[in-house]
Amino acid sequence: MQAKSGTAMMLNSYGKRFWDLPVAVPVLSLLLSFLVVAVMAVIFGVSPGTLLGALFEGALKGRFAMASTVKETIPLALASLAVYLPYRAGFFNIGGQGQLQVGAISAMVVVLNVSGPPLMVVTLAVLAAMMAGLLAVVVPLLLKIKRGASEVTTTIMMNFACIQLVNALITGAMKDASAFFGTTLPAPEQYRLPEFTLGVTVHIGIFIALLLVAGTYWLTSRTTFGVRLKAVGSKPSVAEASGIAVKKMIALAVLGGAACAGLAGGIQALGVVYRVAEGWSKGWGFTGIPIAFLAGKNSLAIIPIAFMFAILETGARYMQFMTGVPAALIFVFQGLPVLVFVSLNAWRSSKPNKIER
Amino acid sequence: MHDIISQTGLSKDAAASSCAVEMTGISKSFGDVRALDDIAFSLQAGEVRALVGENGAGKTTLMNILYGIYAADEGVIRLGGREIPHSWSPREAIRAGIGMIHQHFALISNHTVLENIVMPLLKWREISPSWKSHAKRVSEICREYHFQIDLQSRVEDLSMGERQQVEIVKALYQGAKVLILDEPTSVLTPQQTEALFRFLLILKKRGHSVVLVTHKLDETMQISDRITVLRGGKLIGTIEREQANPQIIARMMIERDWIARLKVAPLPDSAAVVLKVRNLSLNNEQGIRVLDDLSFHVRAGEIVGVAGVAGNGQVELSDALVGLRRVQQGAVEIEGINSTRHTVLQRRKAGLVFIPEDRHHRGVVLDMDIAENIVLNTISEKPYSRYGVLRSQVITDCAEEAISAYSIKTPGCRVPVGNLSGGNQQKIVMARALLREPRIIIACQPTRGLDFGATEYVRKKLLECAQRGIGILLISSDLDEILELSHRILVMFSGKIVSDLPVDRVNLDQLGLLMAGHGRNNQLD
Amino acid sequence: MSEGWLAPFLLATLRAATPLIFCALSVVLAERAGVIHIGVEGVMLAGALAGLLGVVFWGDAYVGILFSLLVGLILGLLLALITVYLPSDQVVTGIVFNIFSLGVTSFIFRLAAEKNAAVQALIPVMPGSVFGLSPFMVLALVLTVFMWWFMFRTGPGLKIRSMGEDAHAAHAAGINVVITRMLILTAAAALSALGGAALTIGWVRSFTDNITLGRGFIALAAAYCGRWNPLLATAACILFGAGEALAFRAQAAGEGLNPHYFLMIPYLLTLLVVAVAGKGRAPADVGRPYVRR
Amino acid sequence: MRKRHFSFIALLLVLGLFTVMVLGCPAPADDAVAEPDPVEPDPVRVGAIYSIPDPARGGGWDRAQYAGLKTLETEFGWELSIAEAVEFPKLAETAAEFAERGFDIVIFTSSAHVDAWKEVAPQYPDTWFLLMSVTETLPESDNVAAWVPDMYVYGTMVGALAAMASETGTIGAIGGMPIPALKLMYSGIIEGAKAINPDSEVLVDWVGDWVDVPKHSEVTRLQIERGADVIFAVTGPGTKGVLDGAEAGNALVIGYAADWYDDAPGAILTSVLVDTPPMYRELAEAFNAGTLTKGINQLTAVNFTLADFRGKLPDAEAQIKETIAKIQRGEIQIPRVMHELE
Repeated sequence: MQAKSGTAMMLNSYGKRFWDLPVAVPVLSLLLSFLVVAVMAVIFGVSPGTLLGALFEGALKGRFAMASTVKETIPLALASLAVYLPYRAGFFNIGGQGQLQVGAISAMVVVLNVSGPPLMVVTLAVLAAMMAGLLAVVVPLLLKIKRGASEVTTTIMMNFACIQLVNALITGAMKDASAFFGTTLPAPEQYRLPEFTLGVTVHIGIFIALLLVAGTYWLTSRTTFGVRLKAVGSKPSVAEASGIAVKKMIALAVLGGAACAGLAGGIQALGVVYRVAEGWSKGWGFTGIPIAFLAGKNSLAIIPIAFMFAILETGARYMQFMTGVPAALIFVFQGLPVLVFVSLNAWRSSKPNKIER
Repeated sequence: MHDIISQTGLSKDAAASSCAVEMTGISKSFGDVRALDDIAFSLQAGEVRALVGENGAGKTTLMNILYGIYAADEGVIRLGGREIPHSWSPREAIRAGIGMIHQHFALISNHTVLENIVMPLLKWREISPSWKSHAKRVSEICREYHFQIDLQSRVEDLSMGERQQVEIVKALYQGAKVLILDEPTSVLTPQQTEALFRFLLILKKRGHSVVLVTHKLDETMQISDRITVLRGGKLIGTIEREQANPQIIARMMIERDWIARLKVAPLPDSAAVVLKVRNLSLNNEQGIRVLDDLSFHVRAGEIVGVAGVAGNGQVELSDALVGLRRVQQGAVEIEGINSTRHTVLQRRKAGLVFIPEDRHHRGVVLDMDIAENIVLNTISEKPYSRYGVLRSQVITDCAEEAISAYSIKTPGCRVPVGNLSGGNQQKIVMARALLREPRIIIACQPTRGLDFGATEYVRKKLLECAQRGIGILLISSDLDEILELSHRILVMFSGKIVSDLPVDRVNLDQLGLLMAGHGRNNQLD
Repeated sequence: MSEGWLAPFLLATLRAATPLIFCALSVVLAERAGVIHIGVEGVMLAGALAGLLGVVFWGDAYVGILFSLLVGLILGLLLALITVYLPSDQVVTGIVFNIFSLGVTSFIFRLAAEKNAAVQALIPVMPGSVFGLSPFMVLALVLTVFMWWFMFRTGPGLKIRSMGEDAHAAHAAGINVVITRMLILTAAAALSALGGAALTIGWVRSFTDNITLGRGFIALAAAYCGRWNPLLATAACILFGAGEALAFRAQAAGEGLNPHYFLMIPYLLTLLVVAVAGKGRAPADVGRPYVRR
Repeated sequence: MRKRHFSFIALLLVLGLFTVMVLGCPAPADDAVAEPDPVEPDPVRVGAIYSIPDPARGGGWDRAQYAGLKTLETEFGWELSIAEAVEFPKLAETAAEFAERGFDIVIFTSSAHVDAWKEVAPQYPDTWFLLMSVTETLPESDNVAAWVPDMYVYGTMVGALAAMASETGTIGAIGGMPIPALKLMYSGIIEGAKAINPDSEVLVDWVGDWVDVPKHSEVTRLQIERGADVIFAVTGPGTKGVLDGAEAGNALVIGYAADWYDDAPGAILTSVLVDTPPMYRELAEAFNAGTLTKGINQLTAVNFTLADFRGKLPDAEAQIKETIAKIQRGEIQIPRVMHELE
């Protein structure tokens, strides 16, 4: 009886109605969000066409804009891996932002204090960034594994603790005395990530990001690690009975993810911003959460989705100064589509709860 | 066959006025599965009704609809002749005098017994309930029906039997006139079952109606006035107890005759010991001793049955043997090698495999496909992977083979296991366990929740394994199963082995007493 | 320090704690009913803006509070529809809602500023304020005790807690989980909004973009630190408020640690409590969307 | 498997949709290029960069600059684009984007922008990069100029004003962060106050950020507890907290750079204005005439004026205005002394 339903379900997902296509929900949520933003634009006295046109022009038109967008994609992709990987093991890592911050500051500590051949120092800095990200998740991880404490609570707490720690460092011990804001000294020229031009000029972090996303895809879909991870993520008790070291798998995925977040921070510090300062991070760690969630089961989807978010991020500036709308409007752009997406998805995948009298 | 089945469920001669419950034309679908199809069910005041059928027949679904947990897609429910409103919920069912006790108790384990009992009665506007008078009235009910529960203790500290009593008191306190019990005896000893049935008869005398959802035919015959049989979501019929016997009911349930008992082949004396357990003791997380100095062995080709009421250490025993829990004392030897400190993986490589008690808890990952589930244990070994990289073709071939060997009903091997029926899921668990010829199988409740066909299949498979020389430890609370399959029977009570006898020396009455903790078998070796 | 030091310090502590208390209570309420309330920051921000706009456009502190409550109710209903009715993931929804709220409040504030320059000016001191403490403070303490009594001593409180422990058991006991959770989340959001109003109407009398600056998350920490008990959560809020007041002072005195180290305290303390208390008495069913089977 | 790839392709489709939208949308910049006005030449395009949101109503300096920038639009018909709320690490990128998109002049409005200014200006020699705040050095290229207010002199005027208005002799000076420009200004305040009242004390506190309104309010209240009755603050959006704290403690606030009266009529004594339109006119005329040259243009005491007292301190108003005028004319000499302010 139920086997029959399985077949039916499979047929359904290949059905012909638009509503059943996987593309339906993302497209609808984007269109709905654009509609809302268009209304807001009209209220503000700007033509919606101009507004959206400026958004995409600012993100995609010209090599400079394109380069900014691509560079913005890198930390977003890495930060979403930091959510994606642990989530596969059933661990909801909300601490990406904190891990990213401590990763960045660690990379800066290395490049500001170690001298040597650039390749060595940069490698060391990147490793330090990963290490720091990893350390930032150790407490929530241990609390989860040893005490069963909800990681949602603990990673949020770690997030803010890490952010305050970094703020303390950049306004205190590591502050650039001549700077107007809390900031570290800039990374020495020779210890920055090398750039190259392939159509647009970007730093080599793009390879790291692409490699890690592709690697994650390969790891989760083609290796025994992936199968075991899936078992741990969807049913740890079964995995345990199958002889899989559940806690070890969770730890590996979580530490790997956190290392990605740290790496995102390190790469951004050494490849784009060259320093860690107040407000230097634009919440990539938080944005990684909806990206990972939107990517669903396919980690390769992280790249286009992160690119989409990067478009919003970089296009926002041009949109703002060309049309005069408040810069904060972009937060609506970032929040609303995901809000609509999760709602539509929930609506479609399971019928909503019936309201009883 | 139809001559002995009077369709009383639909008969007009049942006086409508005395009808406590009348359900007509009830249909319900889950997704594309039609769980109930045009069911009619009526219940008189003061009767005990057995609702029987195989797993998946729709018994619980029908009762859940009556109780308002599910909403029916079609059909009408009348209570005392009045149609229920379209929006029917447990709250309204409770108010209308229907109480339901689920197989998995619906108790808030962090709240006290009294809070659990009183809560359904509380109205939202009742800011400050008078707990004292509630406690007094609940105590009265307890006294009246000879229940002994401390009203102030937390539910999480109670045994399963006590929790069931709490559920019953809760239903009565709500003024239930119709009491629905879903598989009430699955967690009880035979003696507790007796007590429950006596209590149900008292209820009946006082004019309550009872619906007993069960698949145990003996119980059905013992207590019910009438018996309603469902099969595959359809109503087969309702018969009076006097006209029924187990054969008739079984035929209605499964559409074929009562299956002849399987018989285990005798064990050669020369068989070597494959699993030896010495003085095994285990404390749980709360520091309570749940396994107490267990010693036994299993020989090659031998099936050793472990009987006992659920919750007497069986789960802990299997976990300890498989390597899921660390023991405090004692040793586990697999083919003469001390494996006490070995991991699950090491033990499996030594030839010990596990058929878990709860398919969904320990058996299959519902989100993963059939192929992945079948090779889950051996995924890291050749030929399924090389250097950590999966070999998809090999895995698919292996899964296809298992699908045909175990006749698993599925459109393909890449279908999520969650889409399969329980029986097919259990076959996957079996296929996985037997993928590499094991030396020992720890089989826990291998047929629980399966229908007749699947049960028969699993039991046959276990016998085959024994014939091939595999030692099997069969842990089951189904006495029939144990008696049917085992060479030797151990009885567990309260973490101890209280009896160890060859099957031909077992006395059924004594077994029941031992399971309930009465007496100790002096022939224990 | 001089002898006049203690009273101003306590006042500063209470000022800082008041908005936190409302938000922490809202988290306790929502999560006791089984819904994770990470959106508290966003609702608080919206409530802060709504309160200010209410005062500016209708000229009365109490109208402002009512308007703030109304906005809280609407946003709560929105969150409830998404996370309880549909239902989708509570954590993701909450986080994304916070981002969304930051955008919308900034946008509306700008629009309002273009319409009426008065939204940039300080609004009047709330009537009934004494020693720089608004009536919000009293309300917060009263609400704390009320909430504790309501949660642990009344019938409805028992029912609400049962939903947080086991939604399906609560349903079987006749509680309409979906509706009740929606109502509770809506009420909780109204409380969060009140926390925002306590910040703008009761304290700084003005609004800027992102004025809450993570105070909603501190309230979240306080709720967890207080193990979902209103009394303890409020105590945690006062403790965190004292930390904040101390941070101002240490800085103004030009000595001591970098204030950012003080700001780490709430989070580290919460982690410590989680570590020591383990699973403790956390609502068992929190965060799991309830789907009627 | 197939399903996964399918959803991936679906996402690519969405991206494609975006691209189509981009190409389909009329780009405002393109229009400007495509249809040049045959009579008038292209208007000069100016991009200004702010670190705060809503500069028209933001912090003092930003607000003052905004008023000046507007003259470029209203009096010279230039095209003005304002990038607001640009985070610190995005400053250089934003300036570069203006240059890349063909803007003629890029204006930095804060002394915090100096690093970005120095980084970007040499990369785009055809664009003018102007800084409208404190700096001592210029970038290493010819396309730069700065209009630098003498913050010390500004400080002395504030200090003198505060000392005259204060009854307790204690003056509160609050800054967002201890940046060099503010240390310079606050040294001026100390000396200015001393010149009027040798016993006066200036409490200098750094809030630690520019935005946290409640924190600013508390720091202000703390200063009032310690005796300050006239407060001056240079900070970002957090200024509202200073106004709130001062009004709650019945202290008076001296507004920075722009007229703050409307923001807190009860608390604002007056504001020491920075008269920006003249300098913007100066730069616009120089640009139009082709005489804009690399260099630092100093803004001195004459550029700083007092706003109306609007009835505050009616008895002292005339005398205060006279004293301030004396400082402006150099009749009261105040020594340049730098104080360590951490």
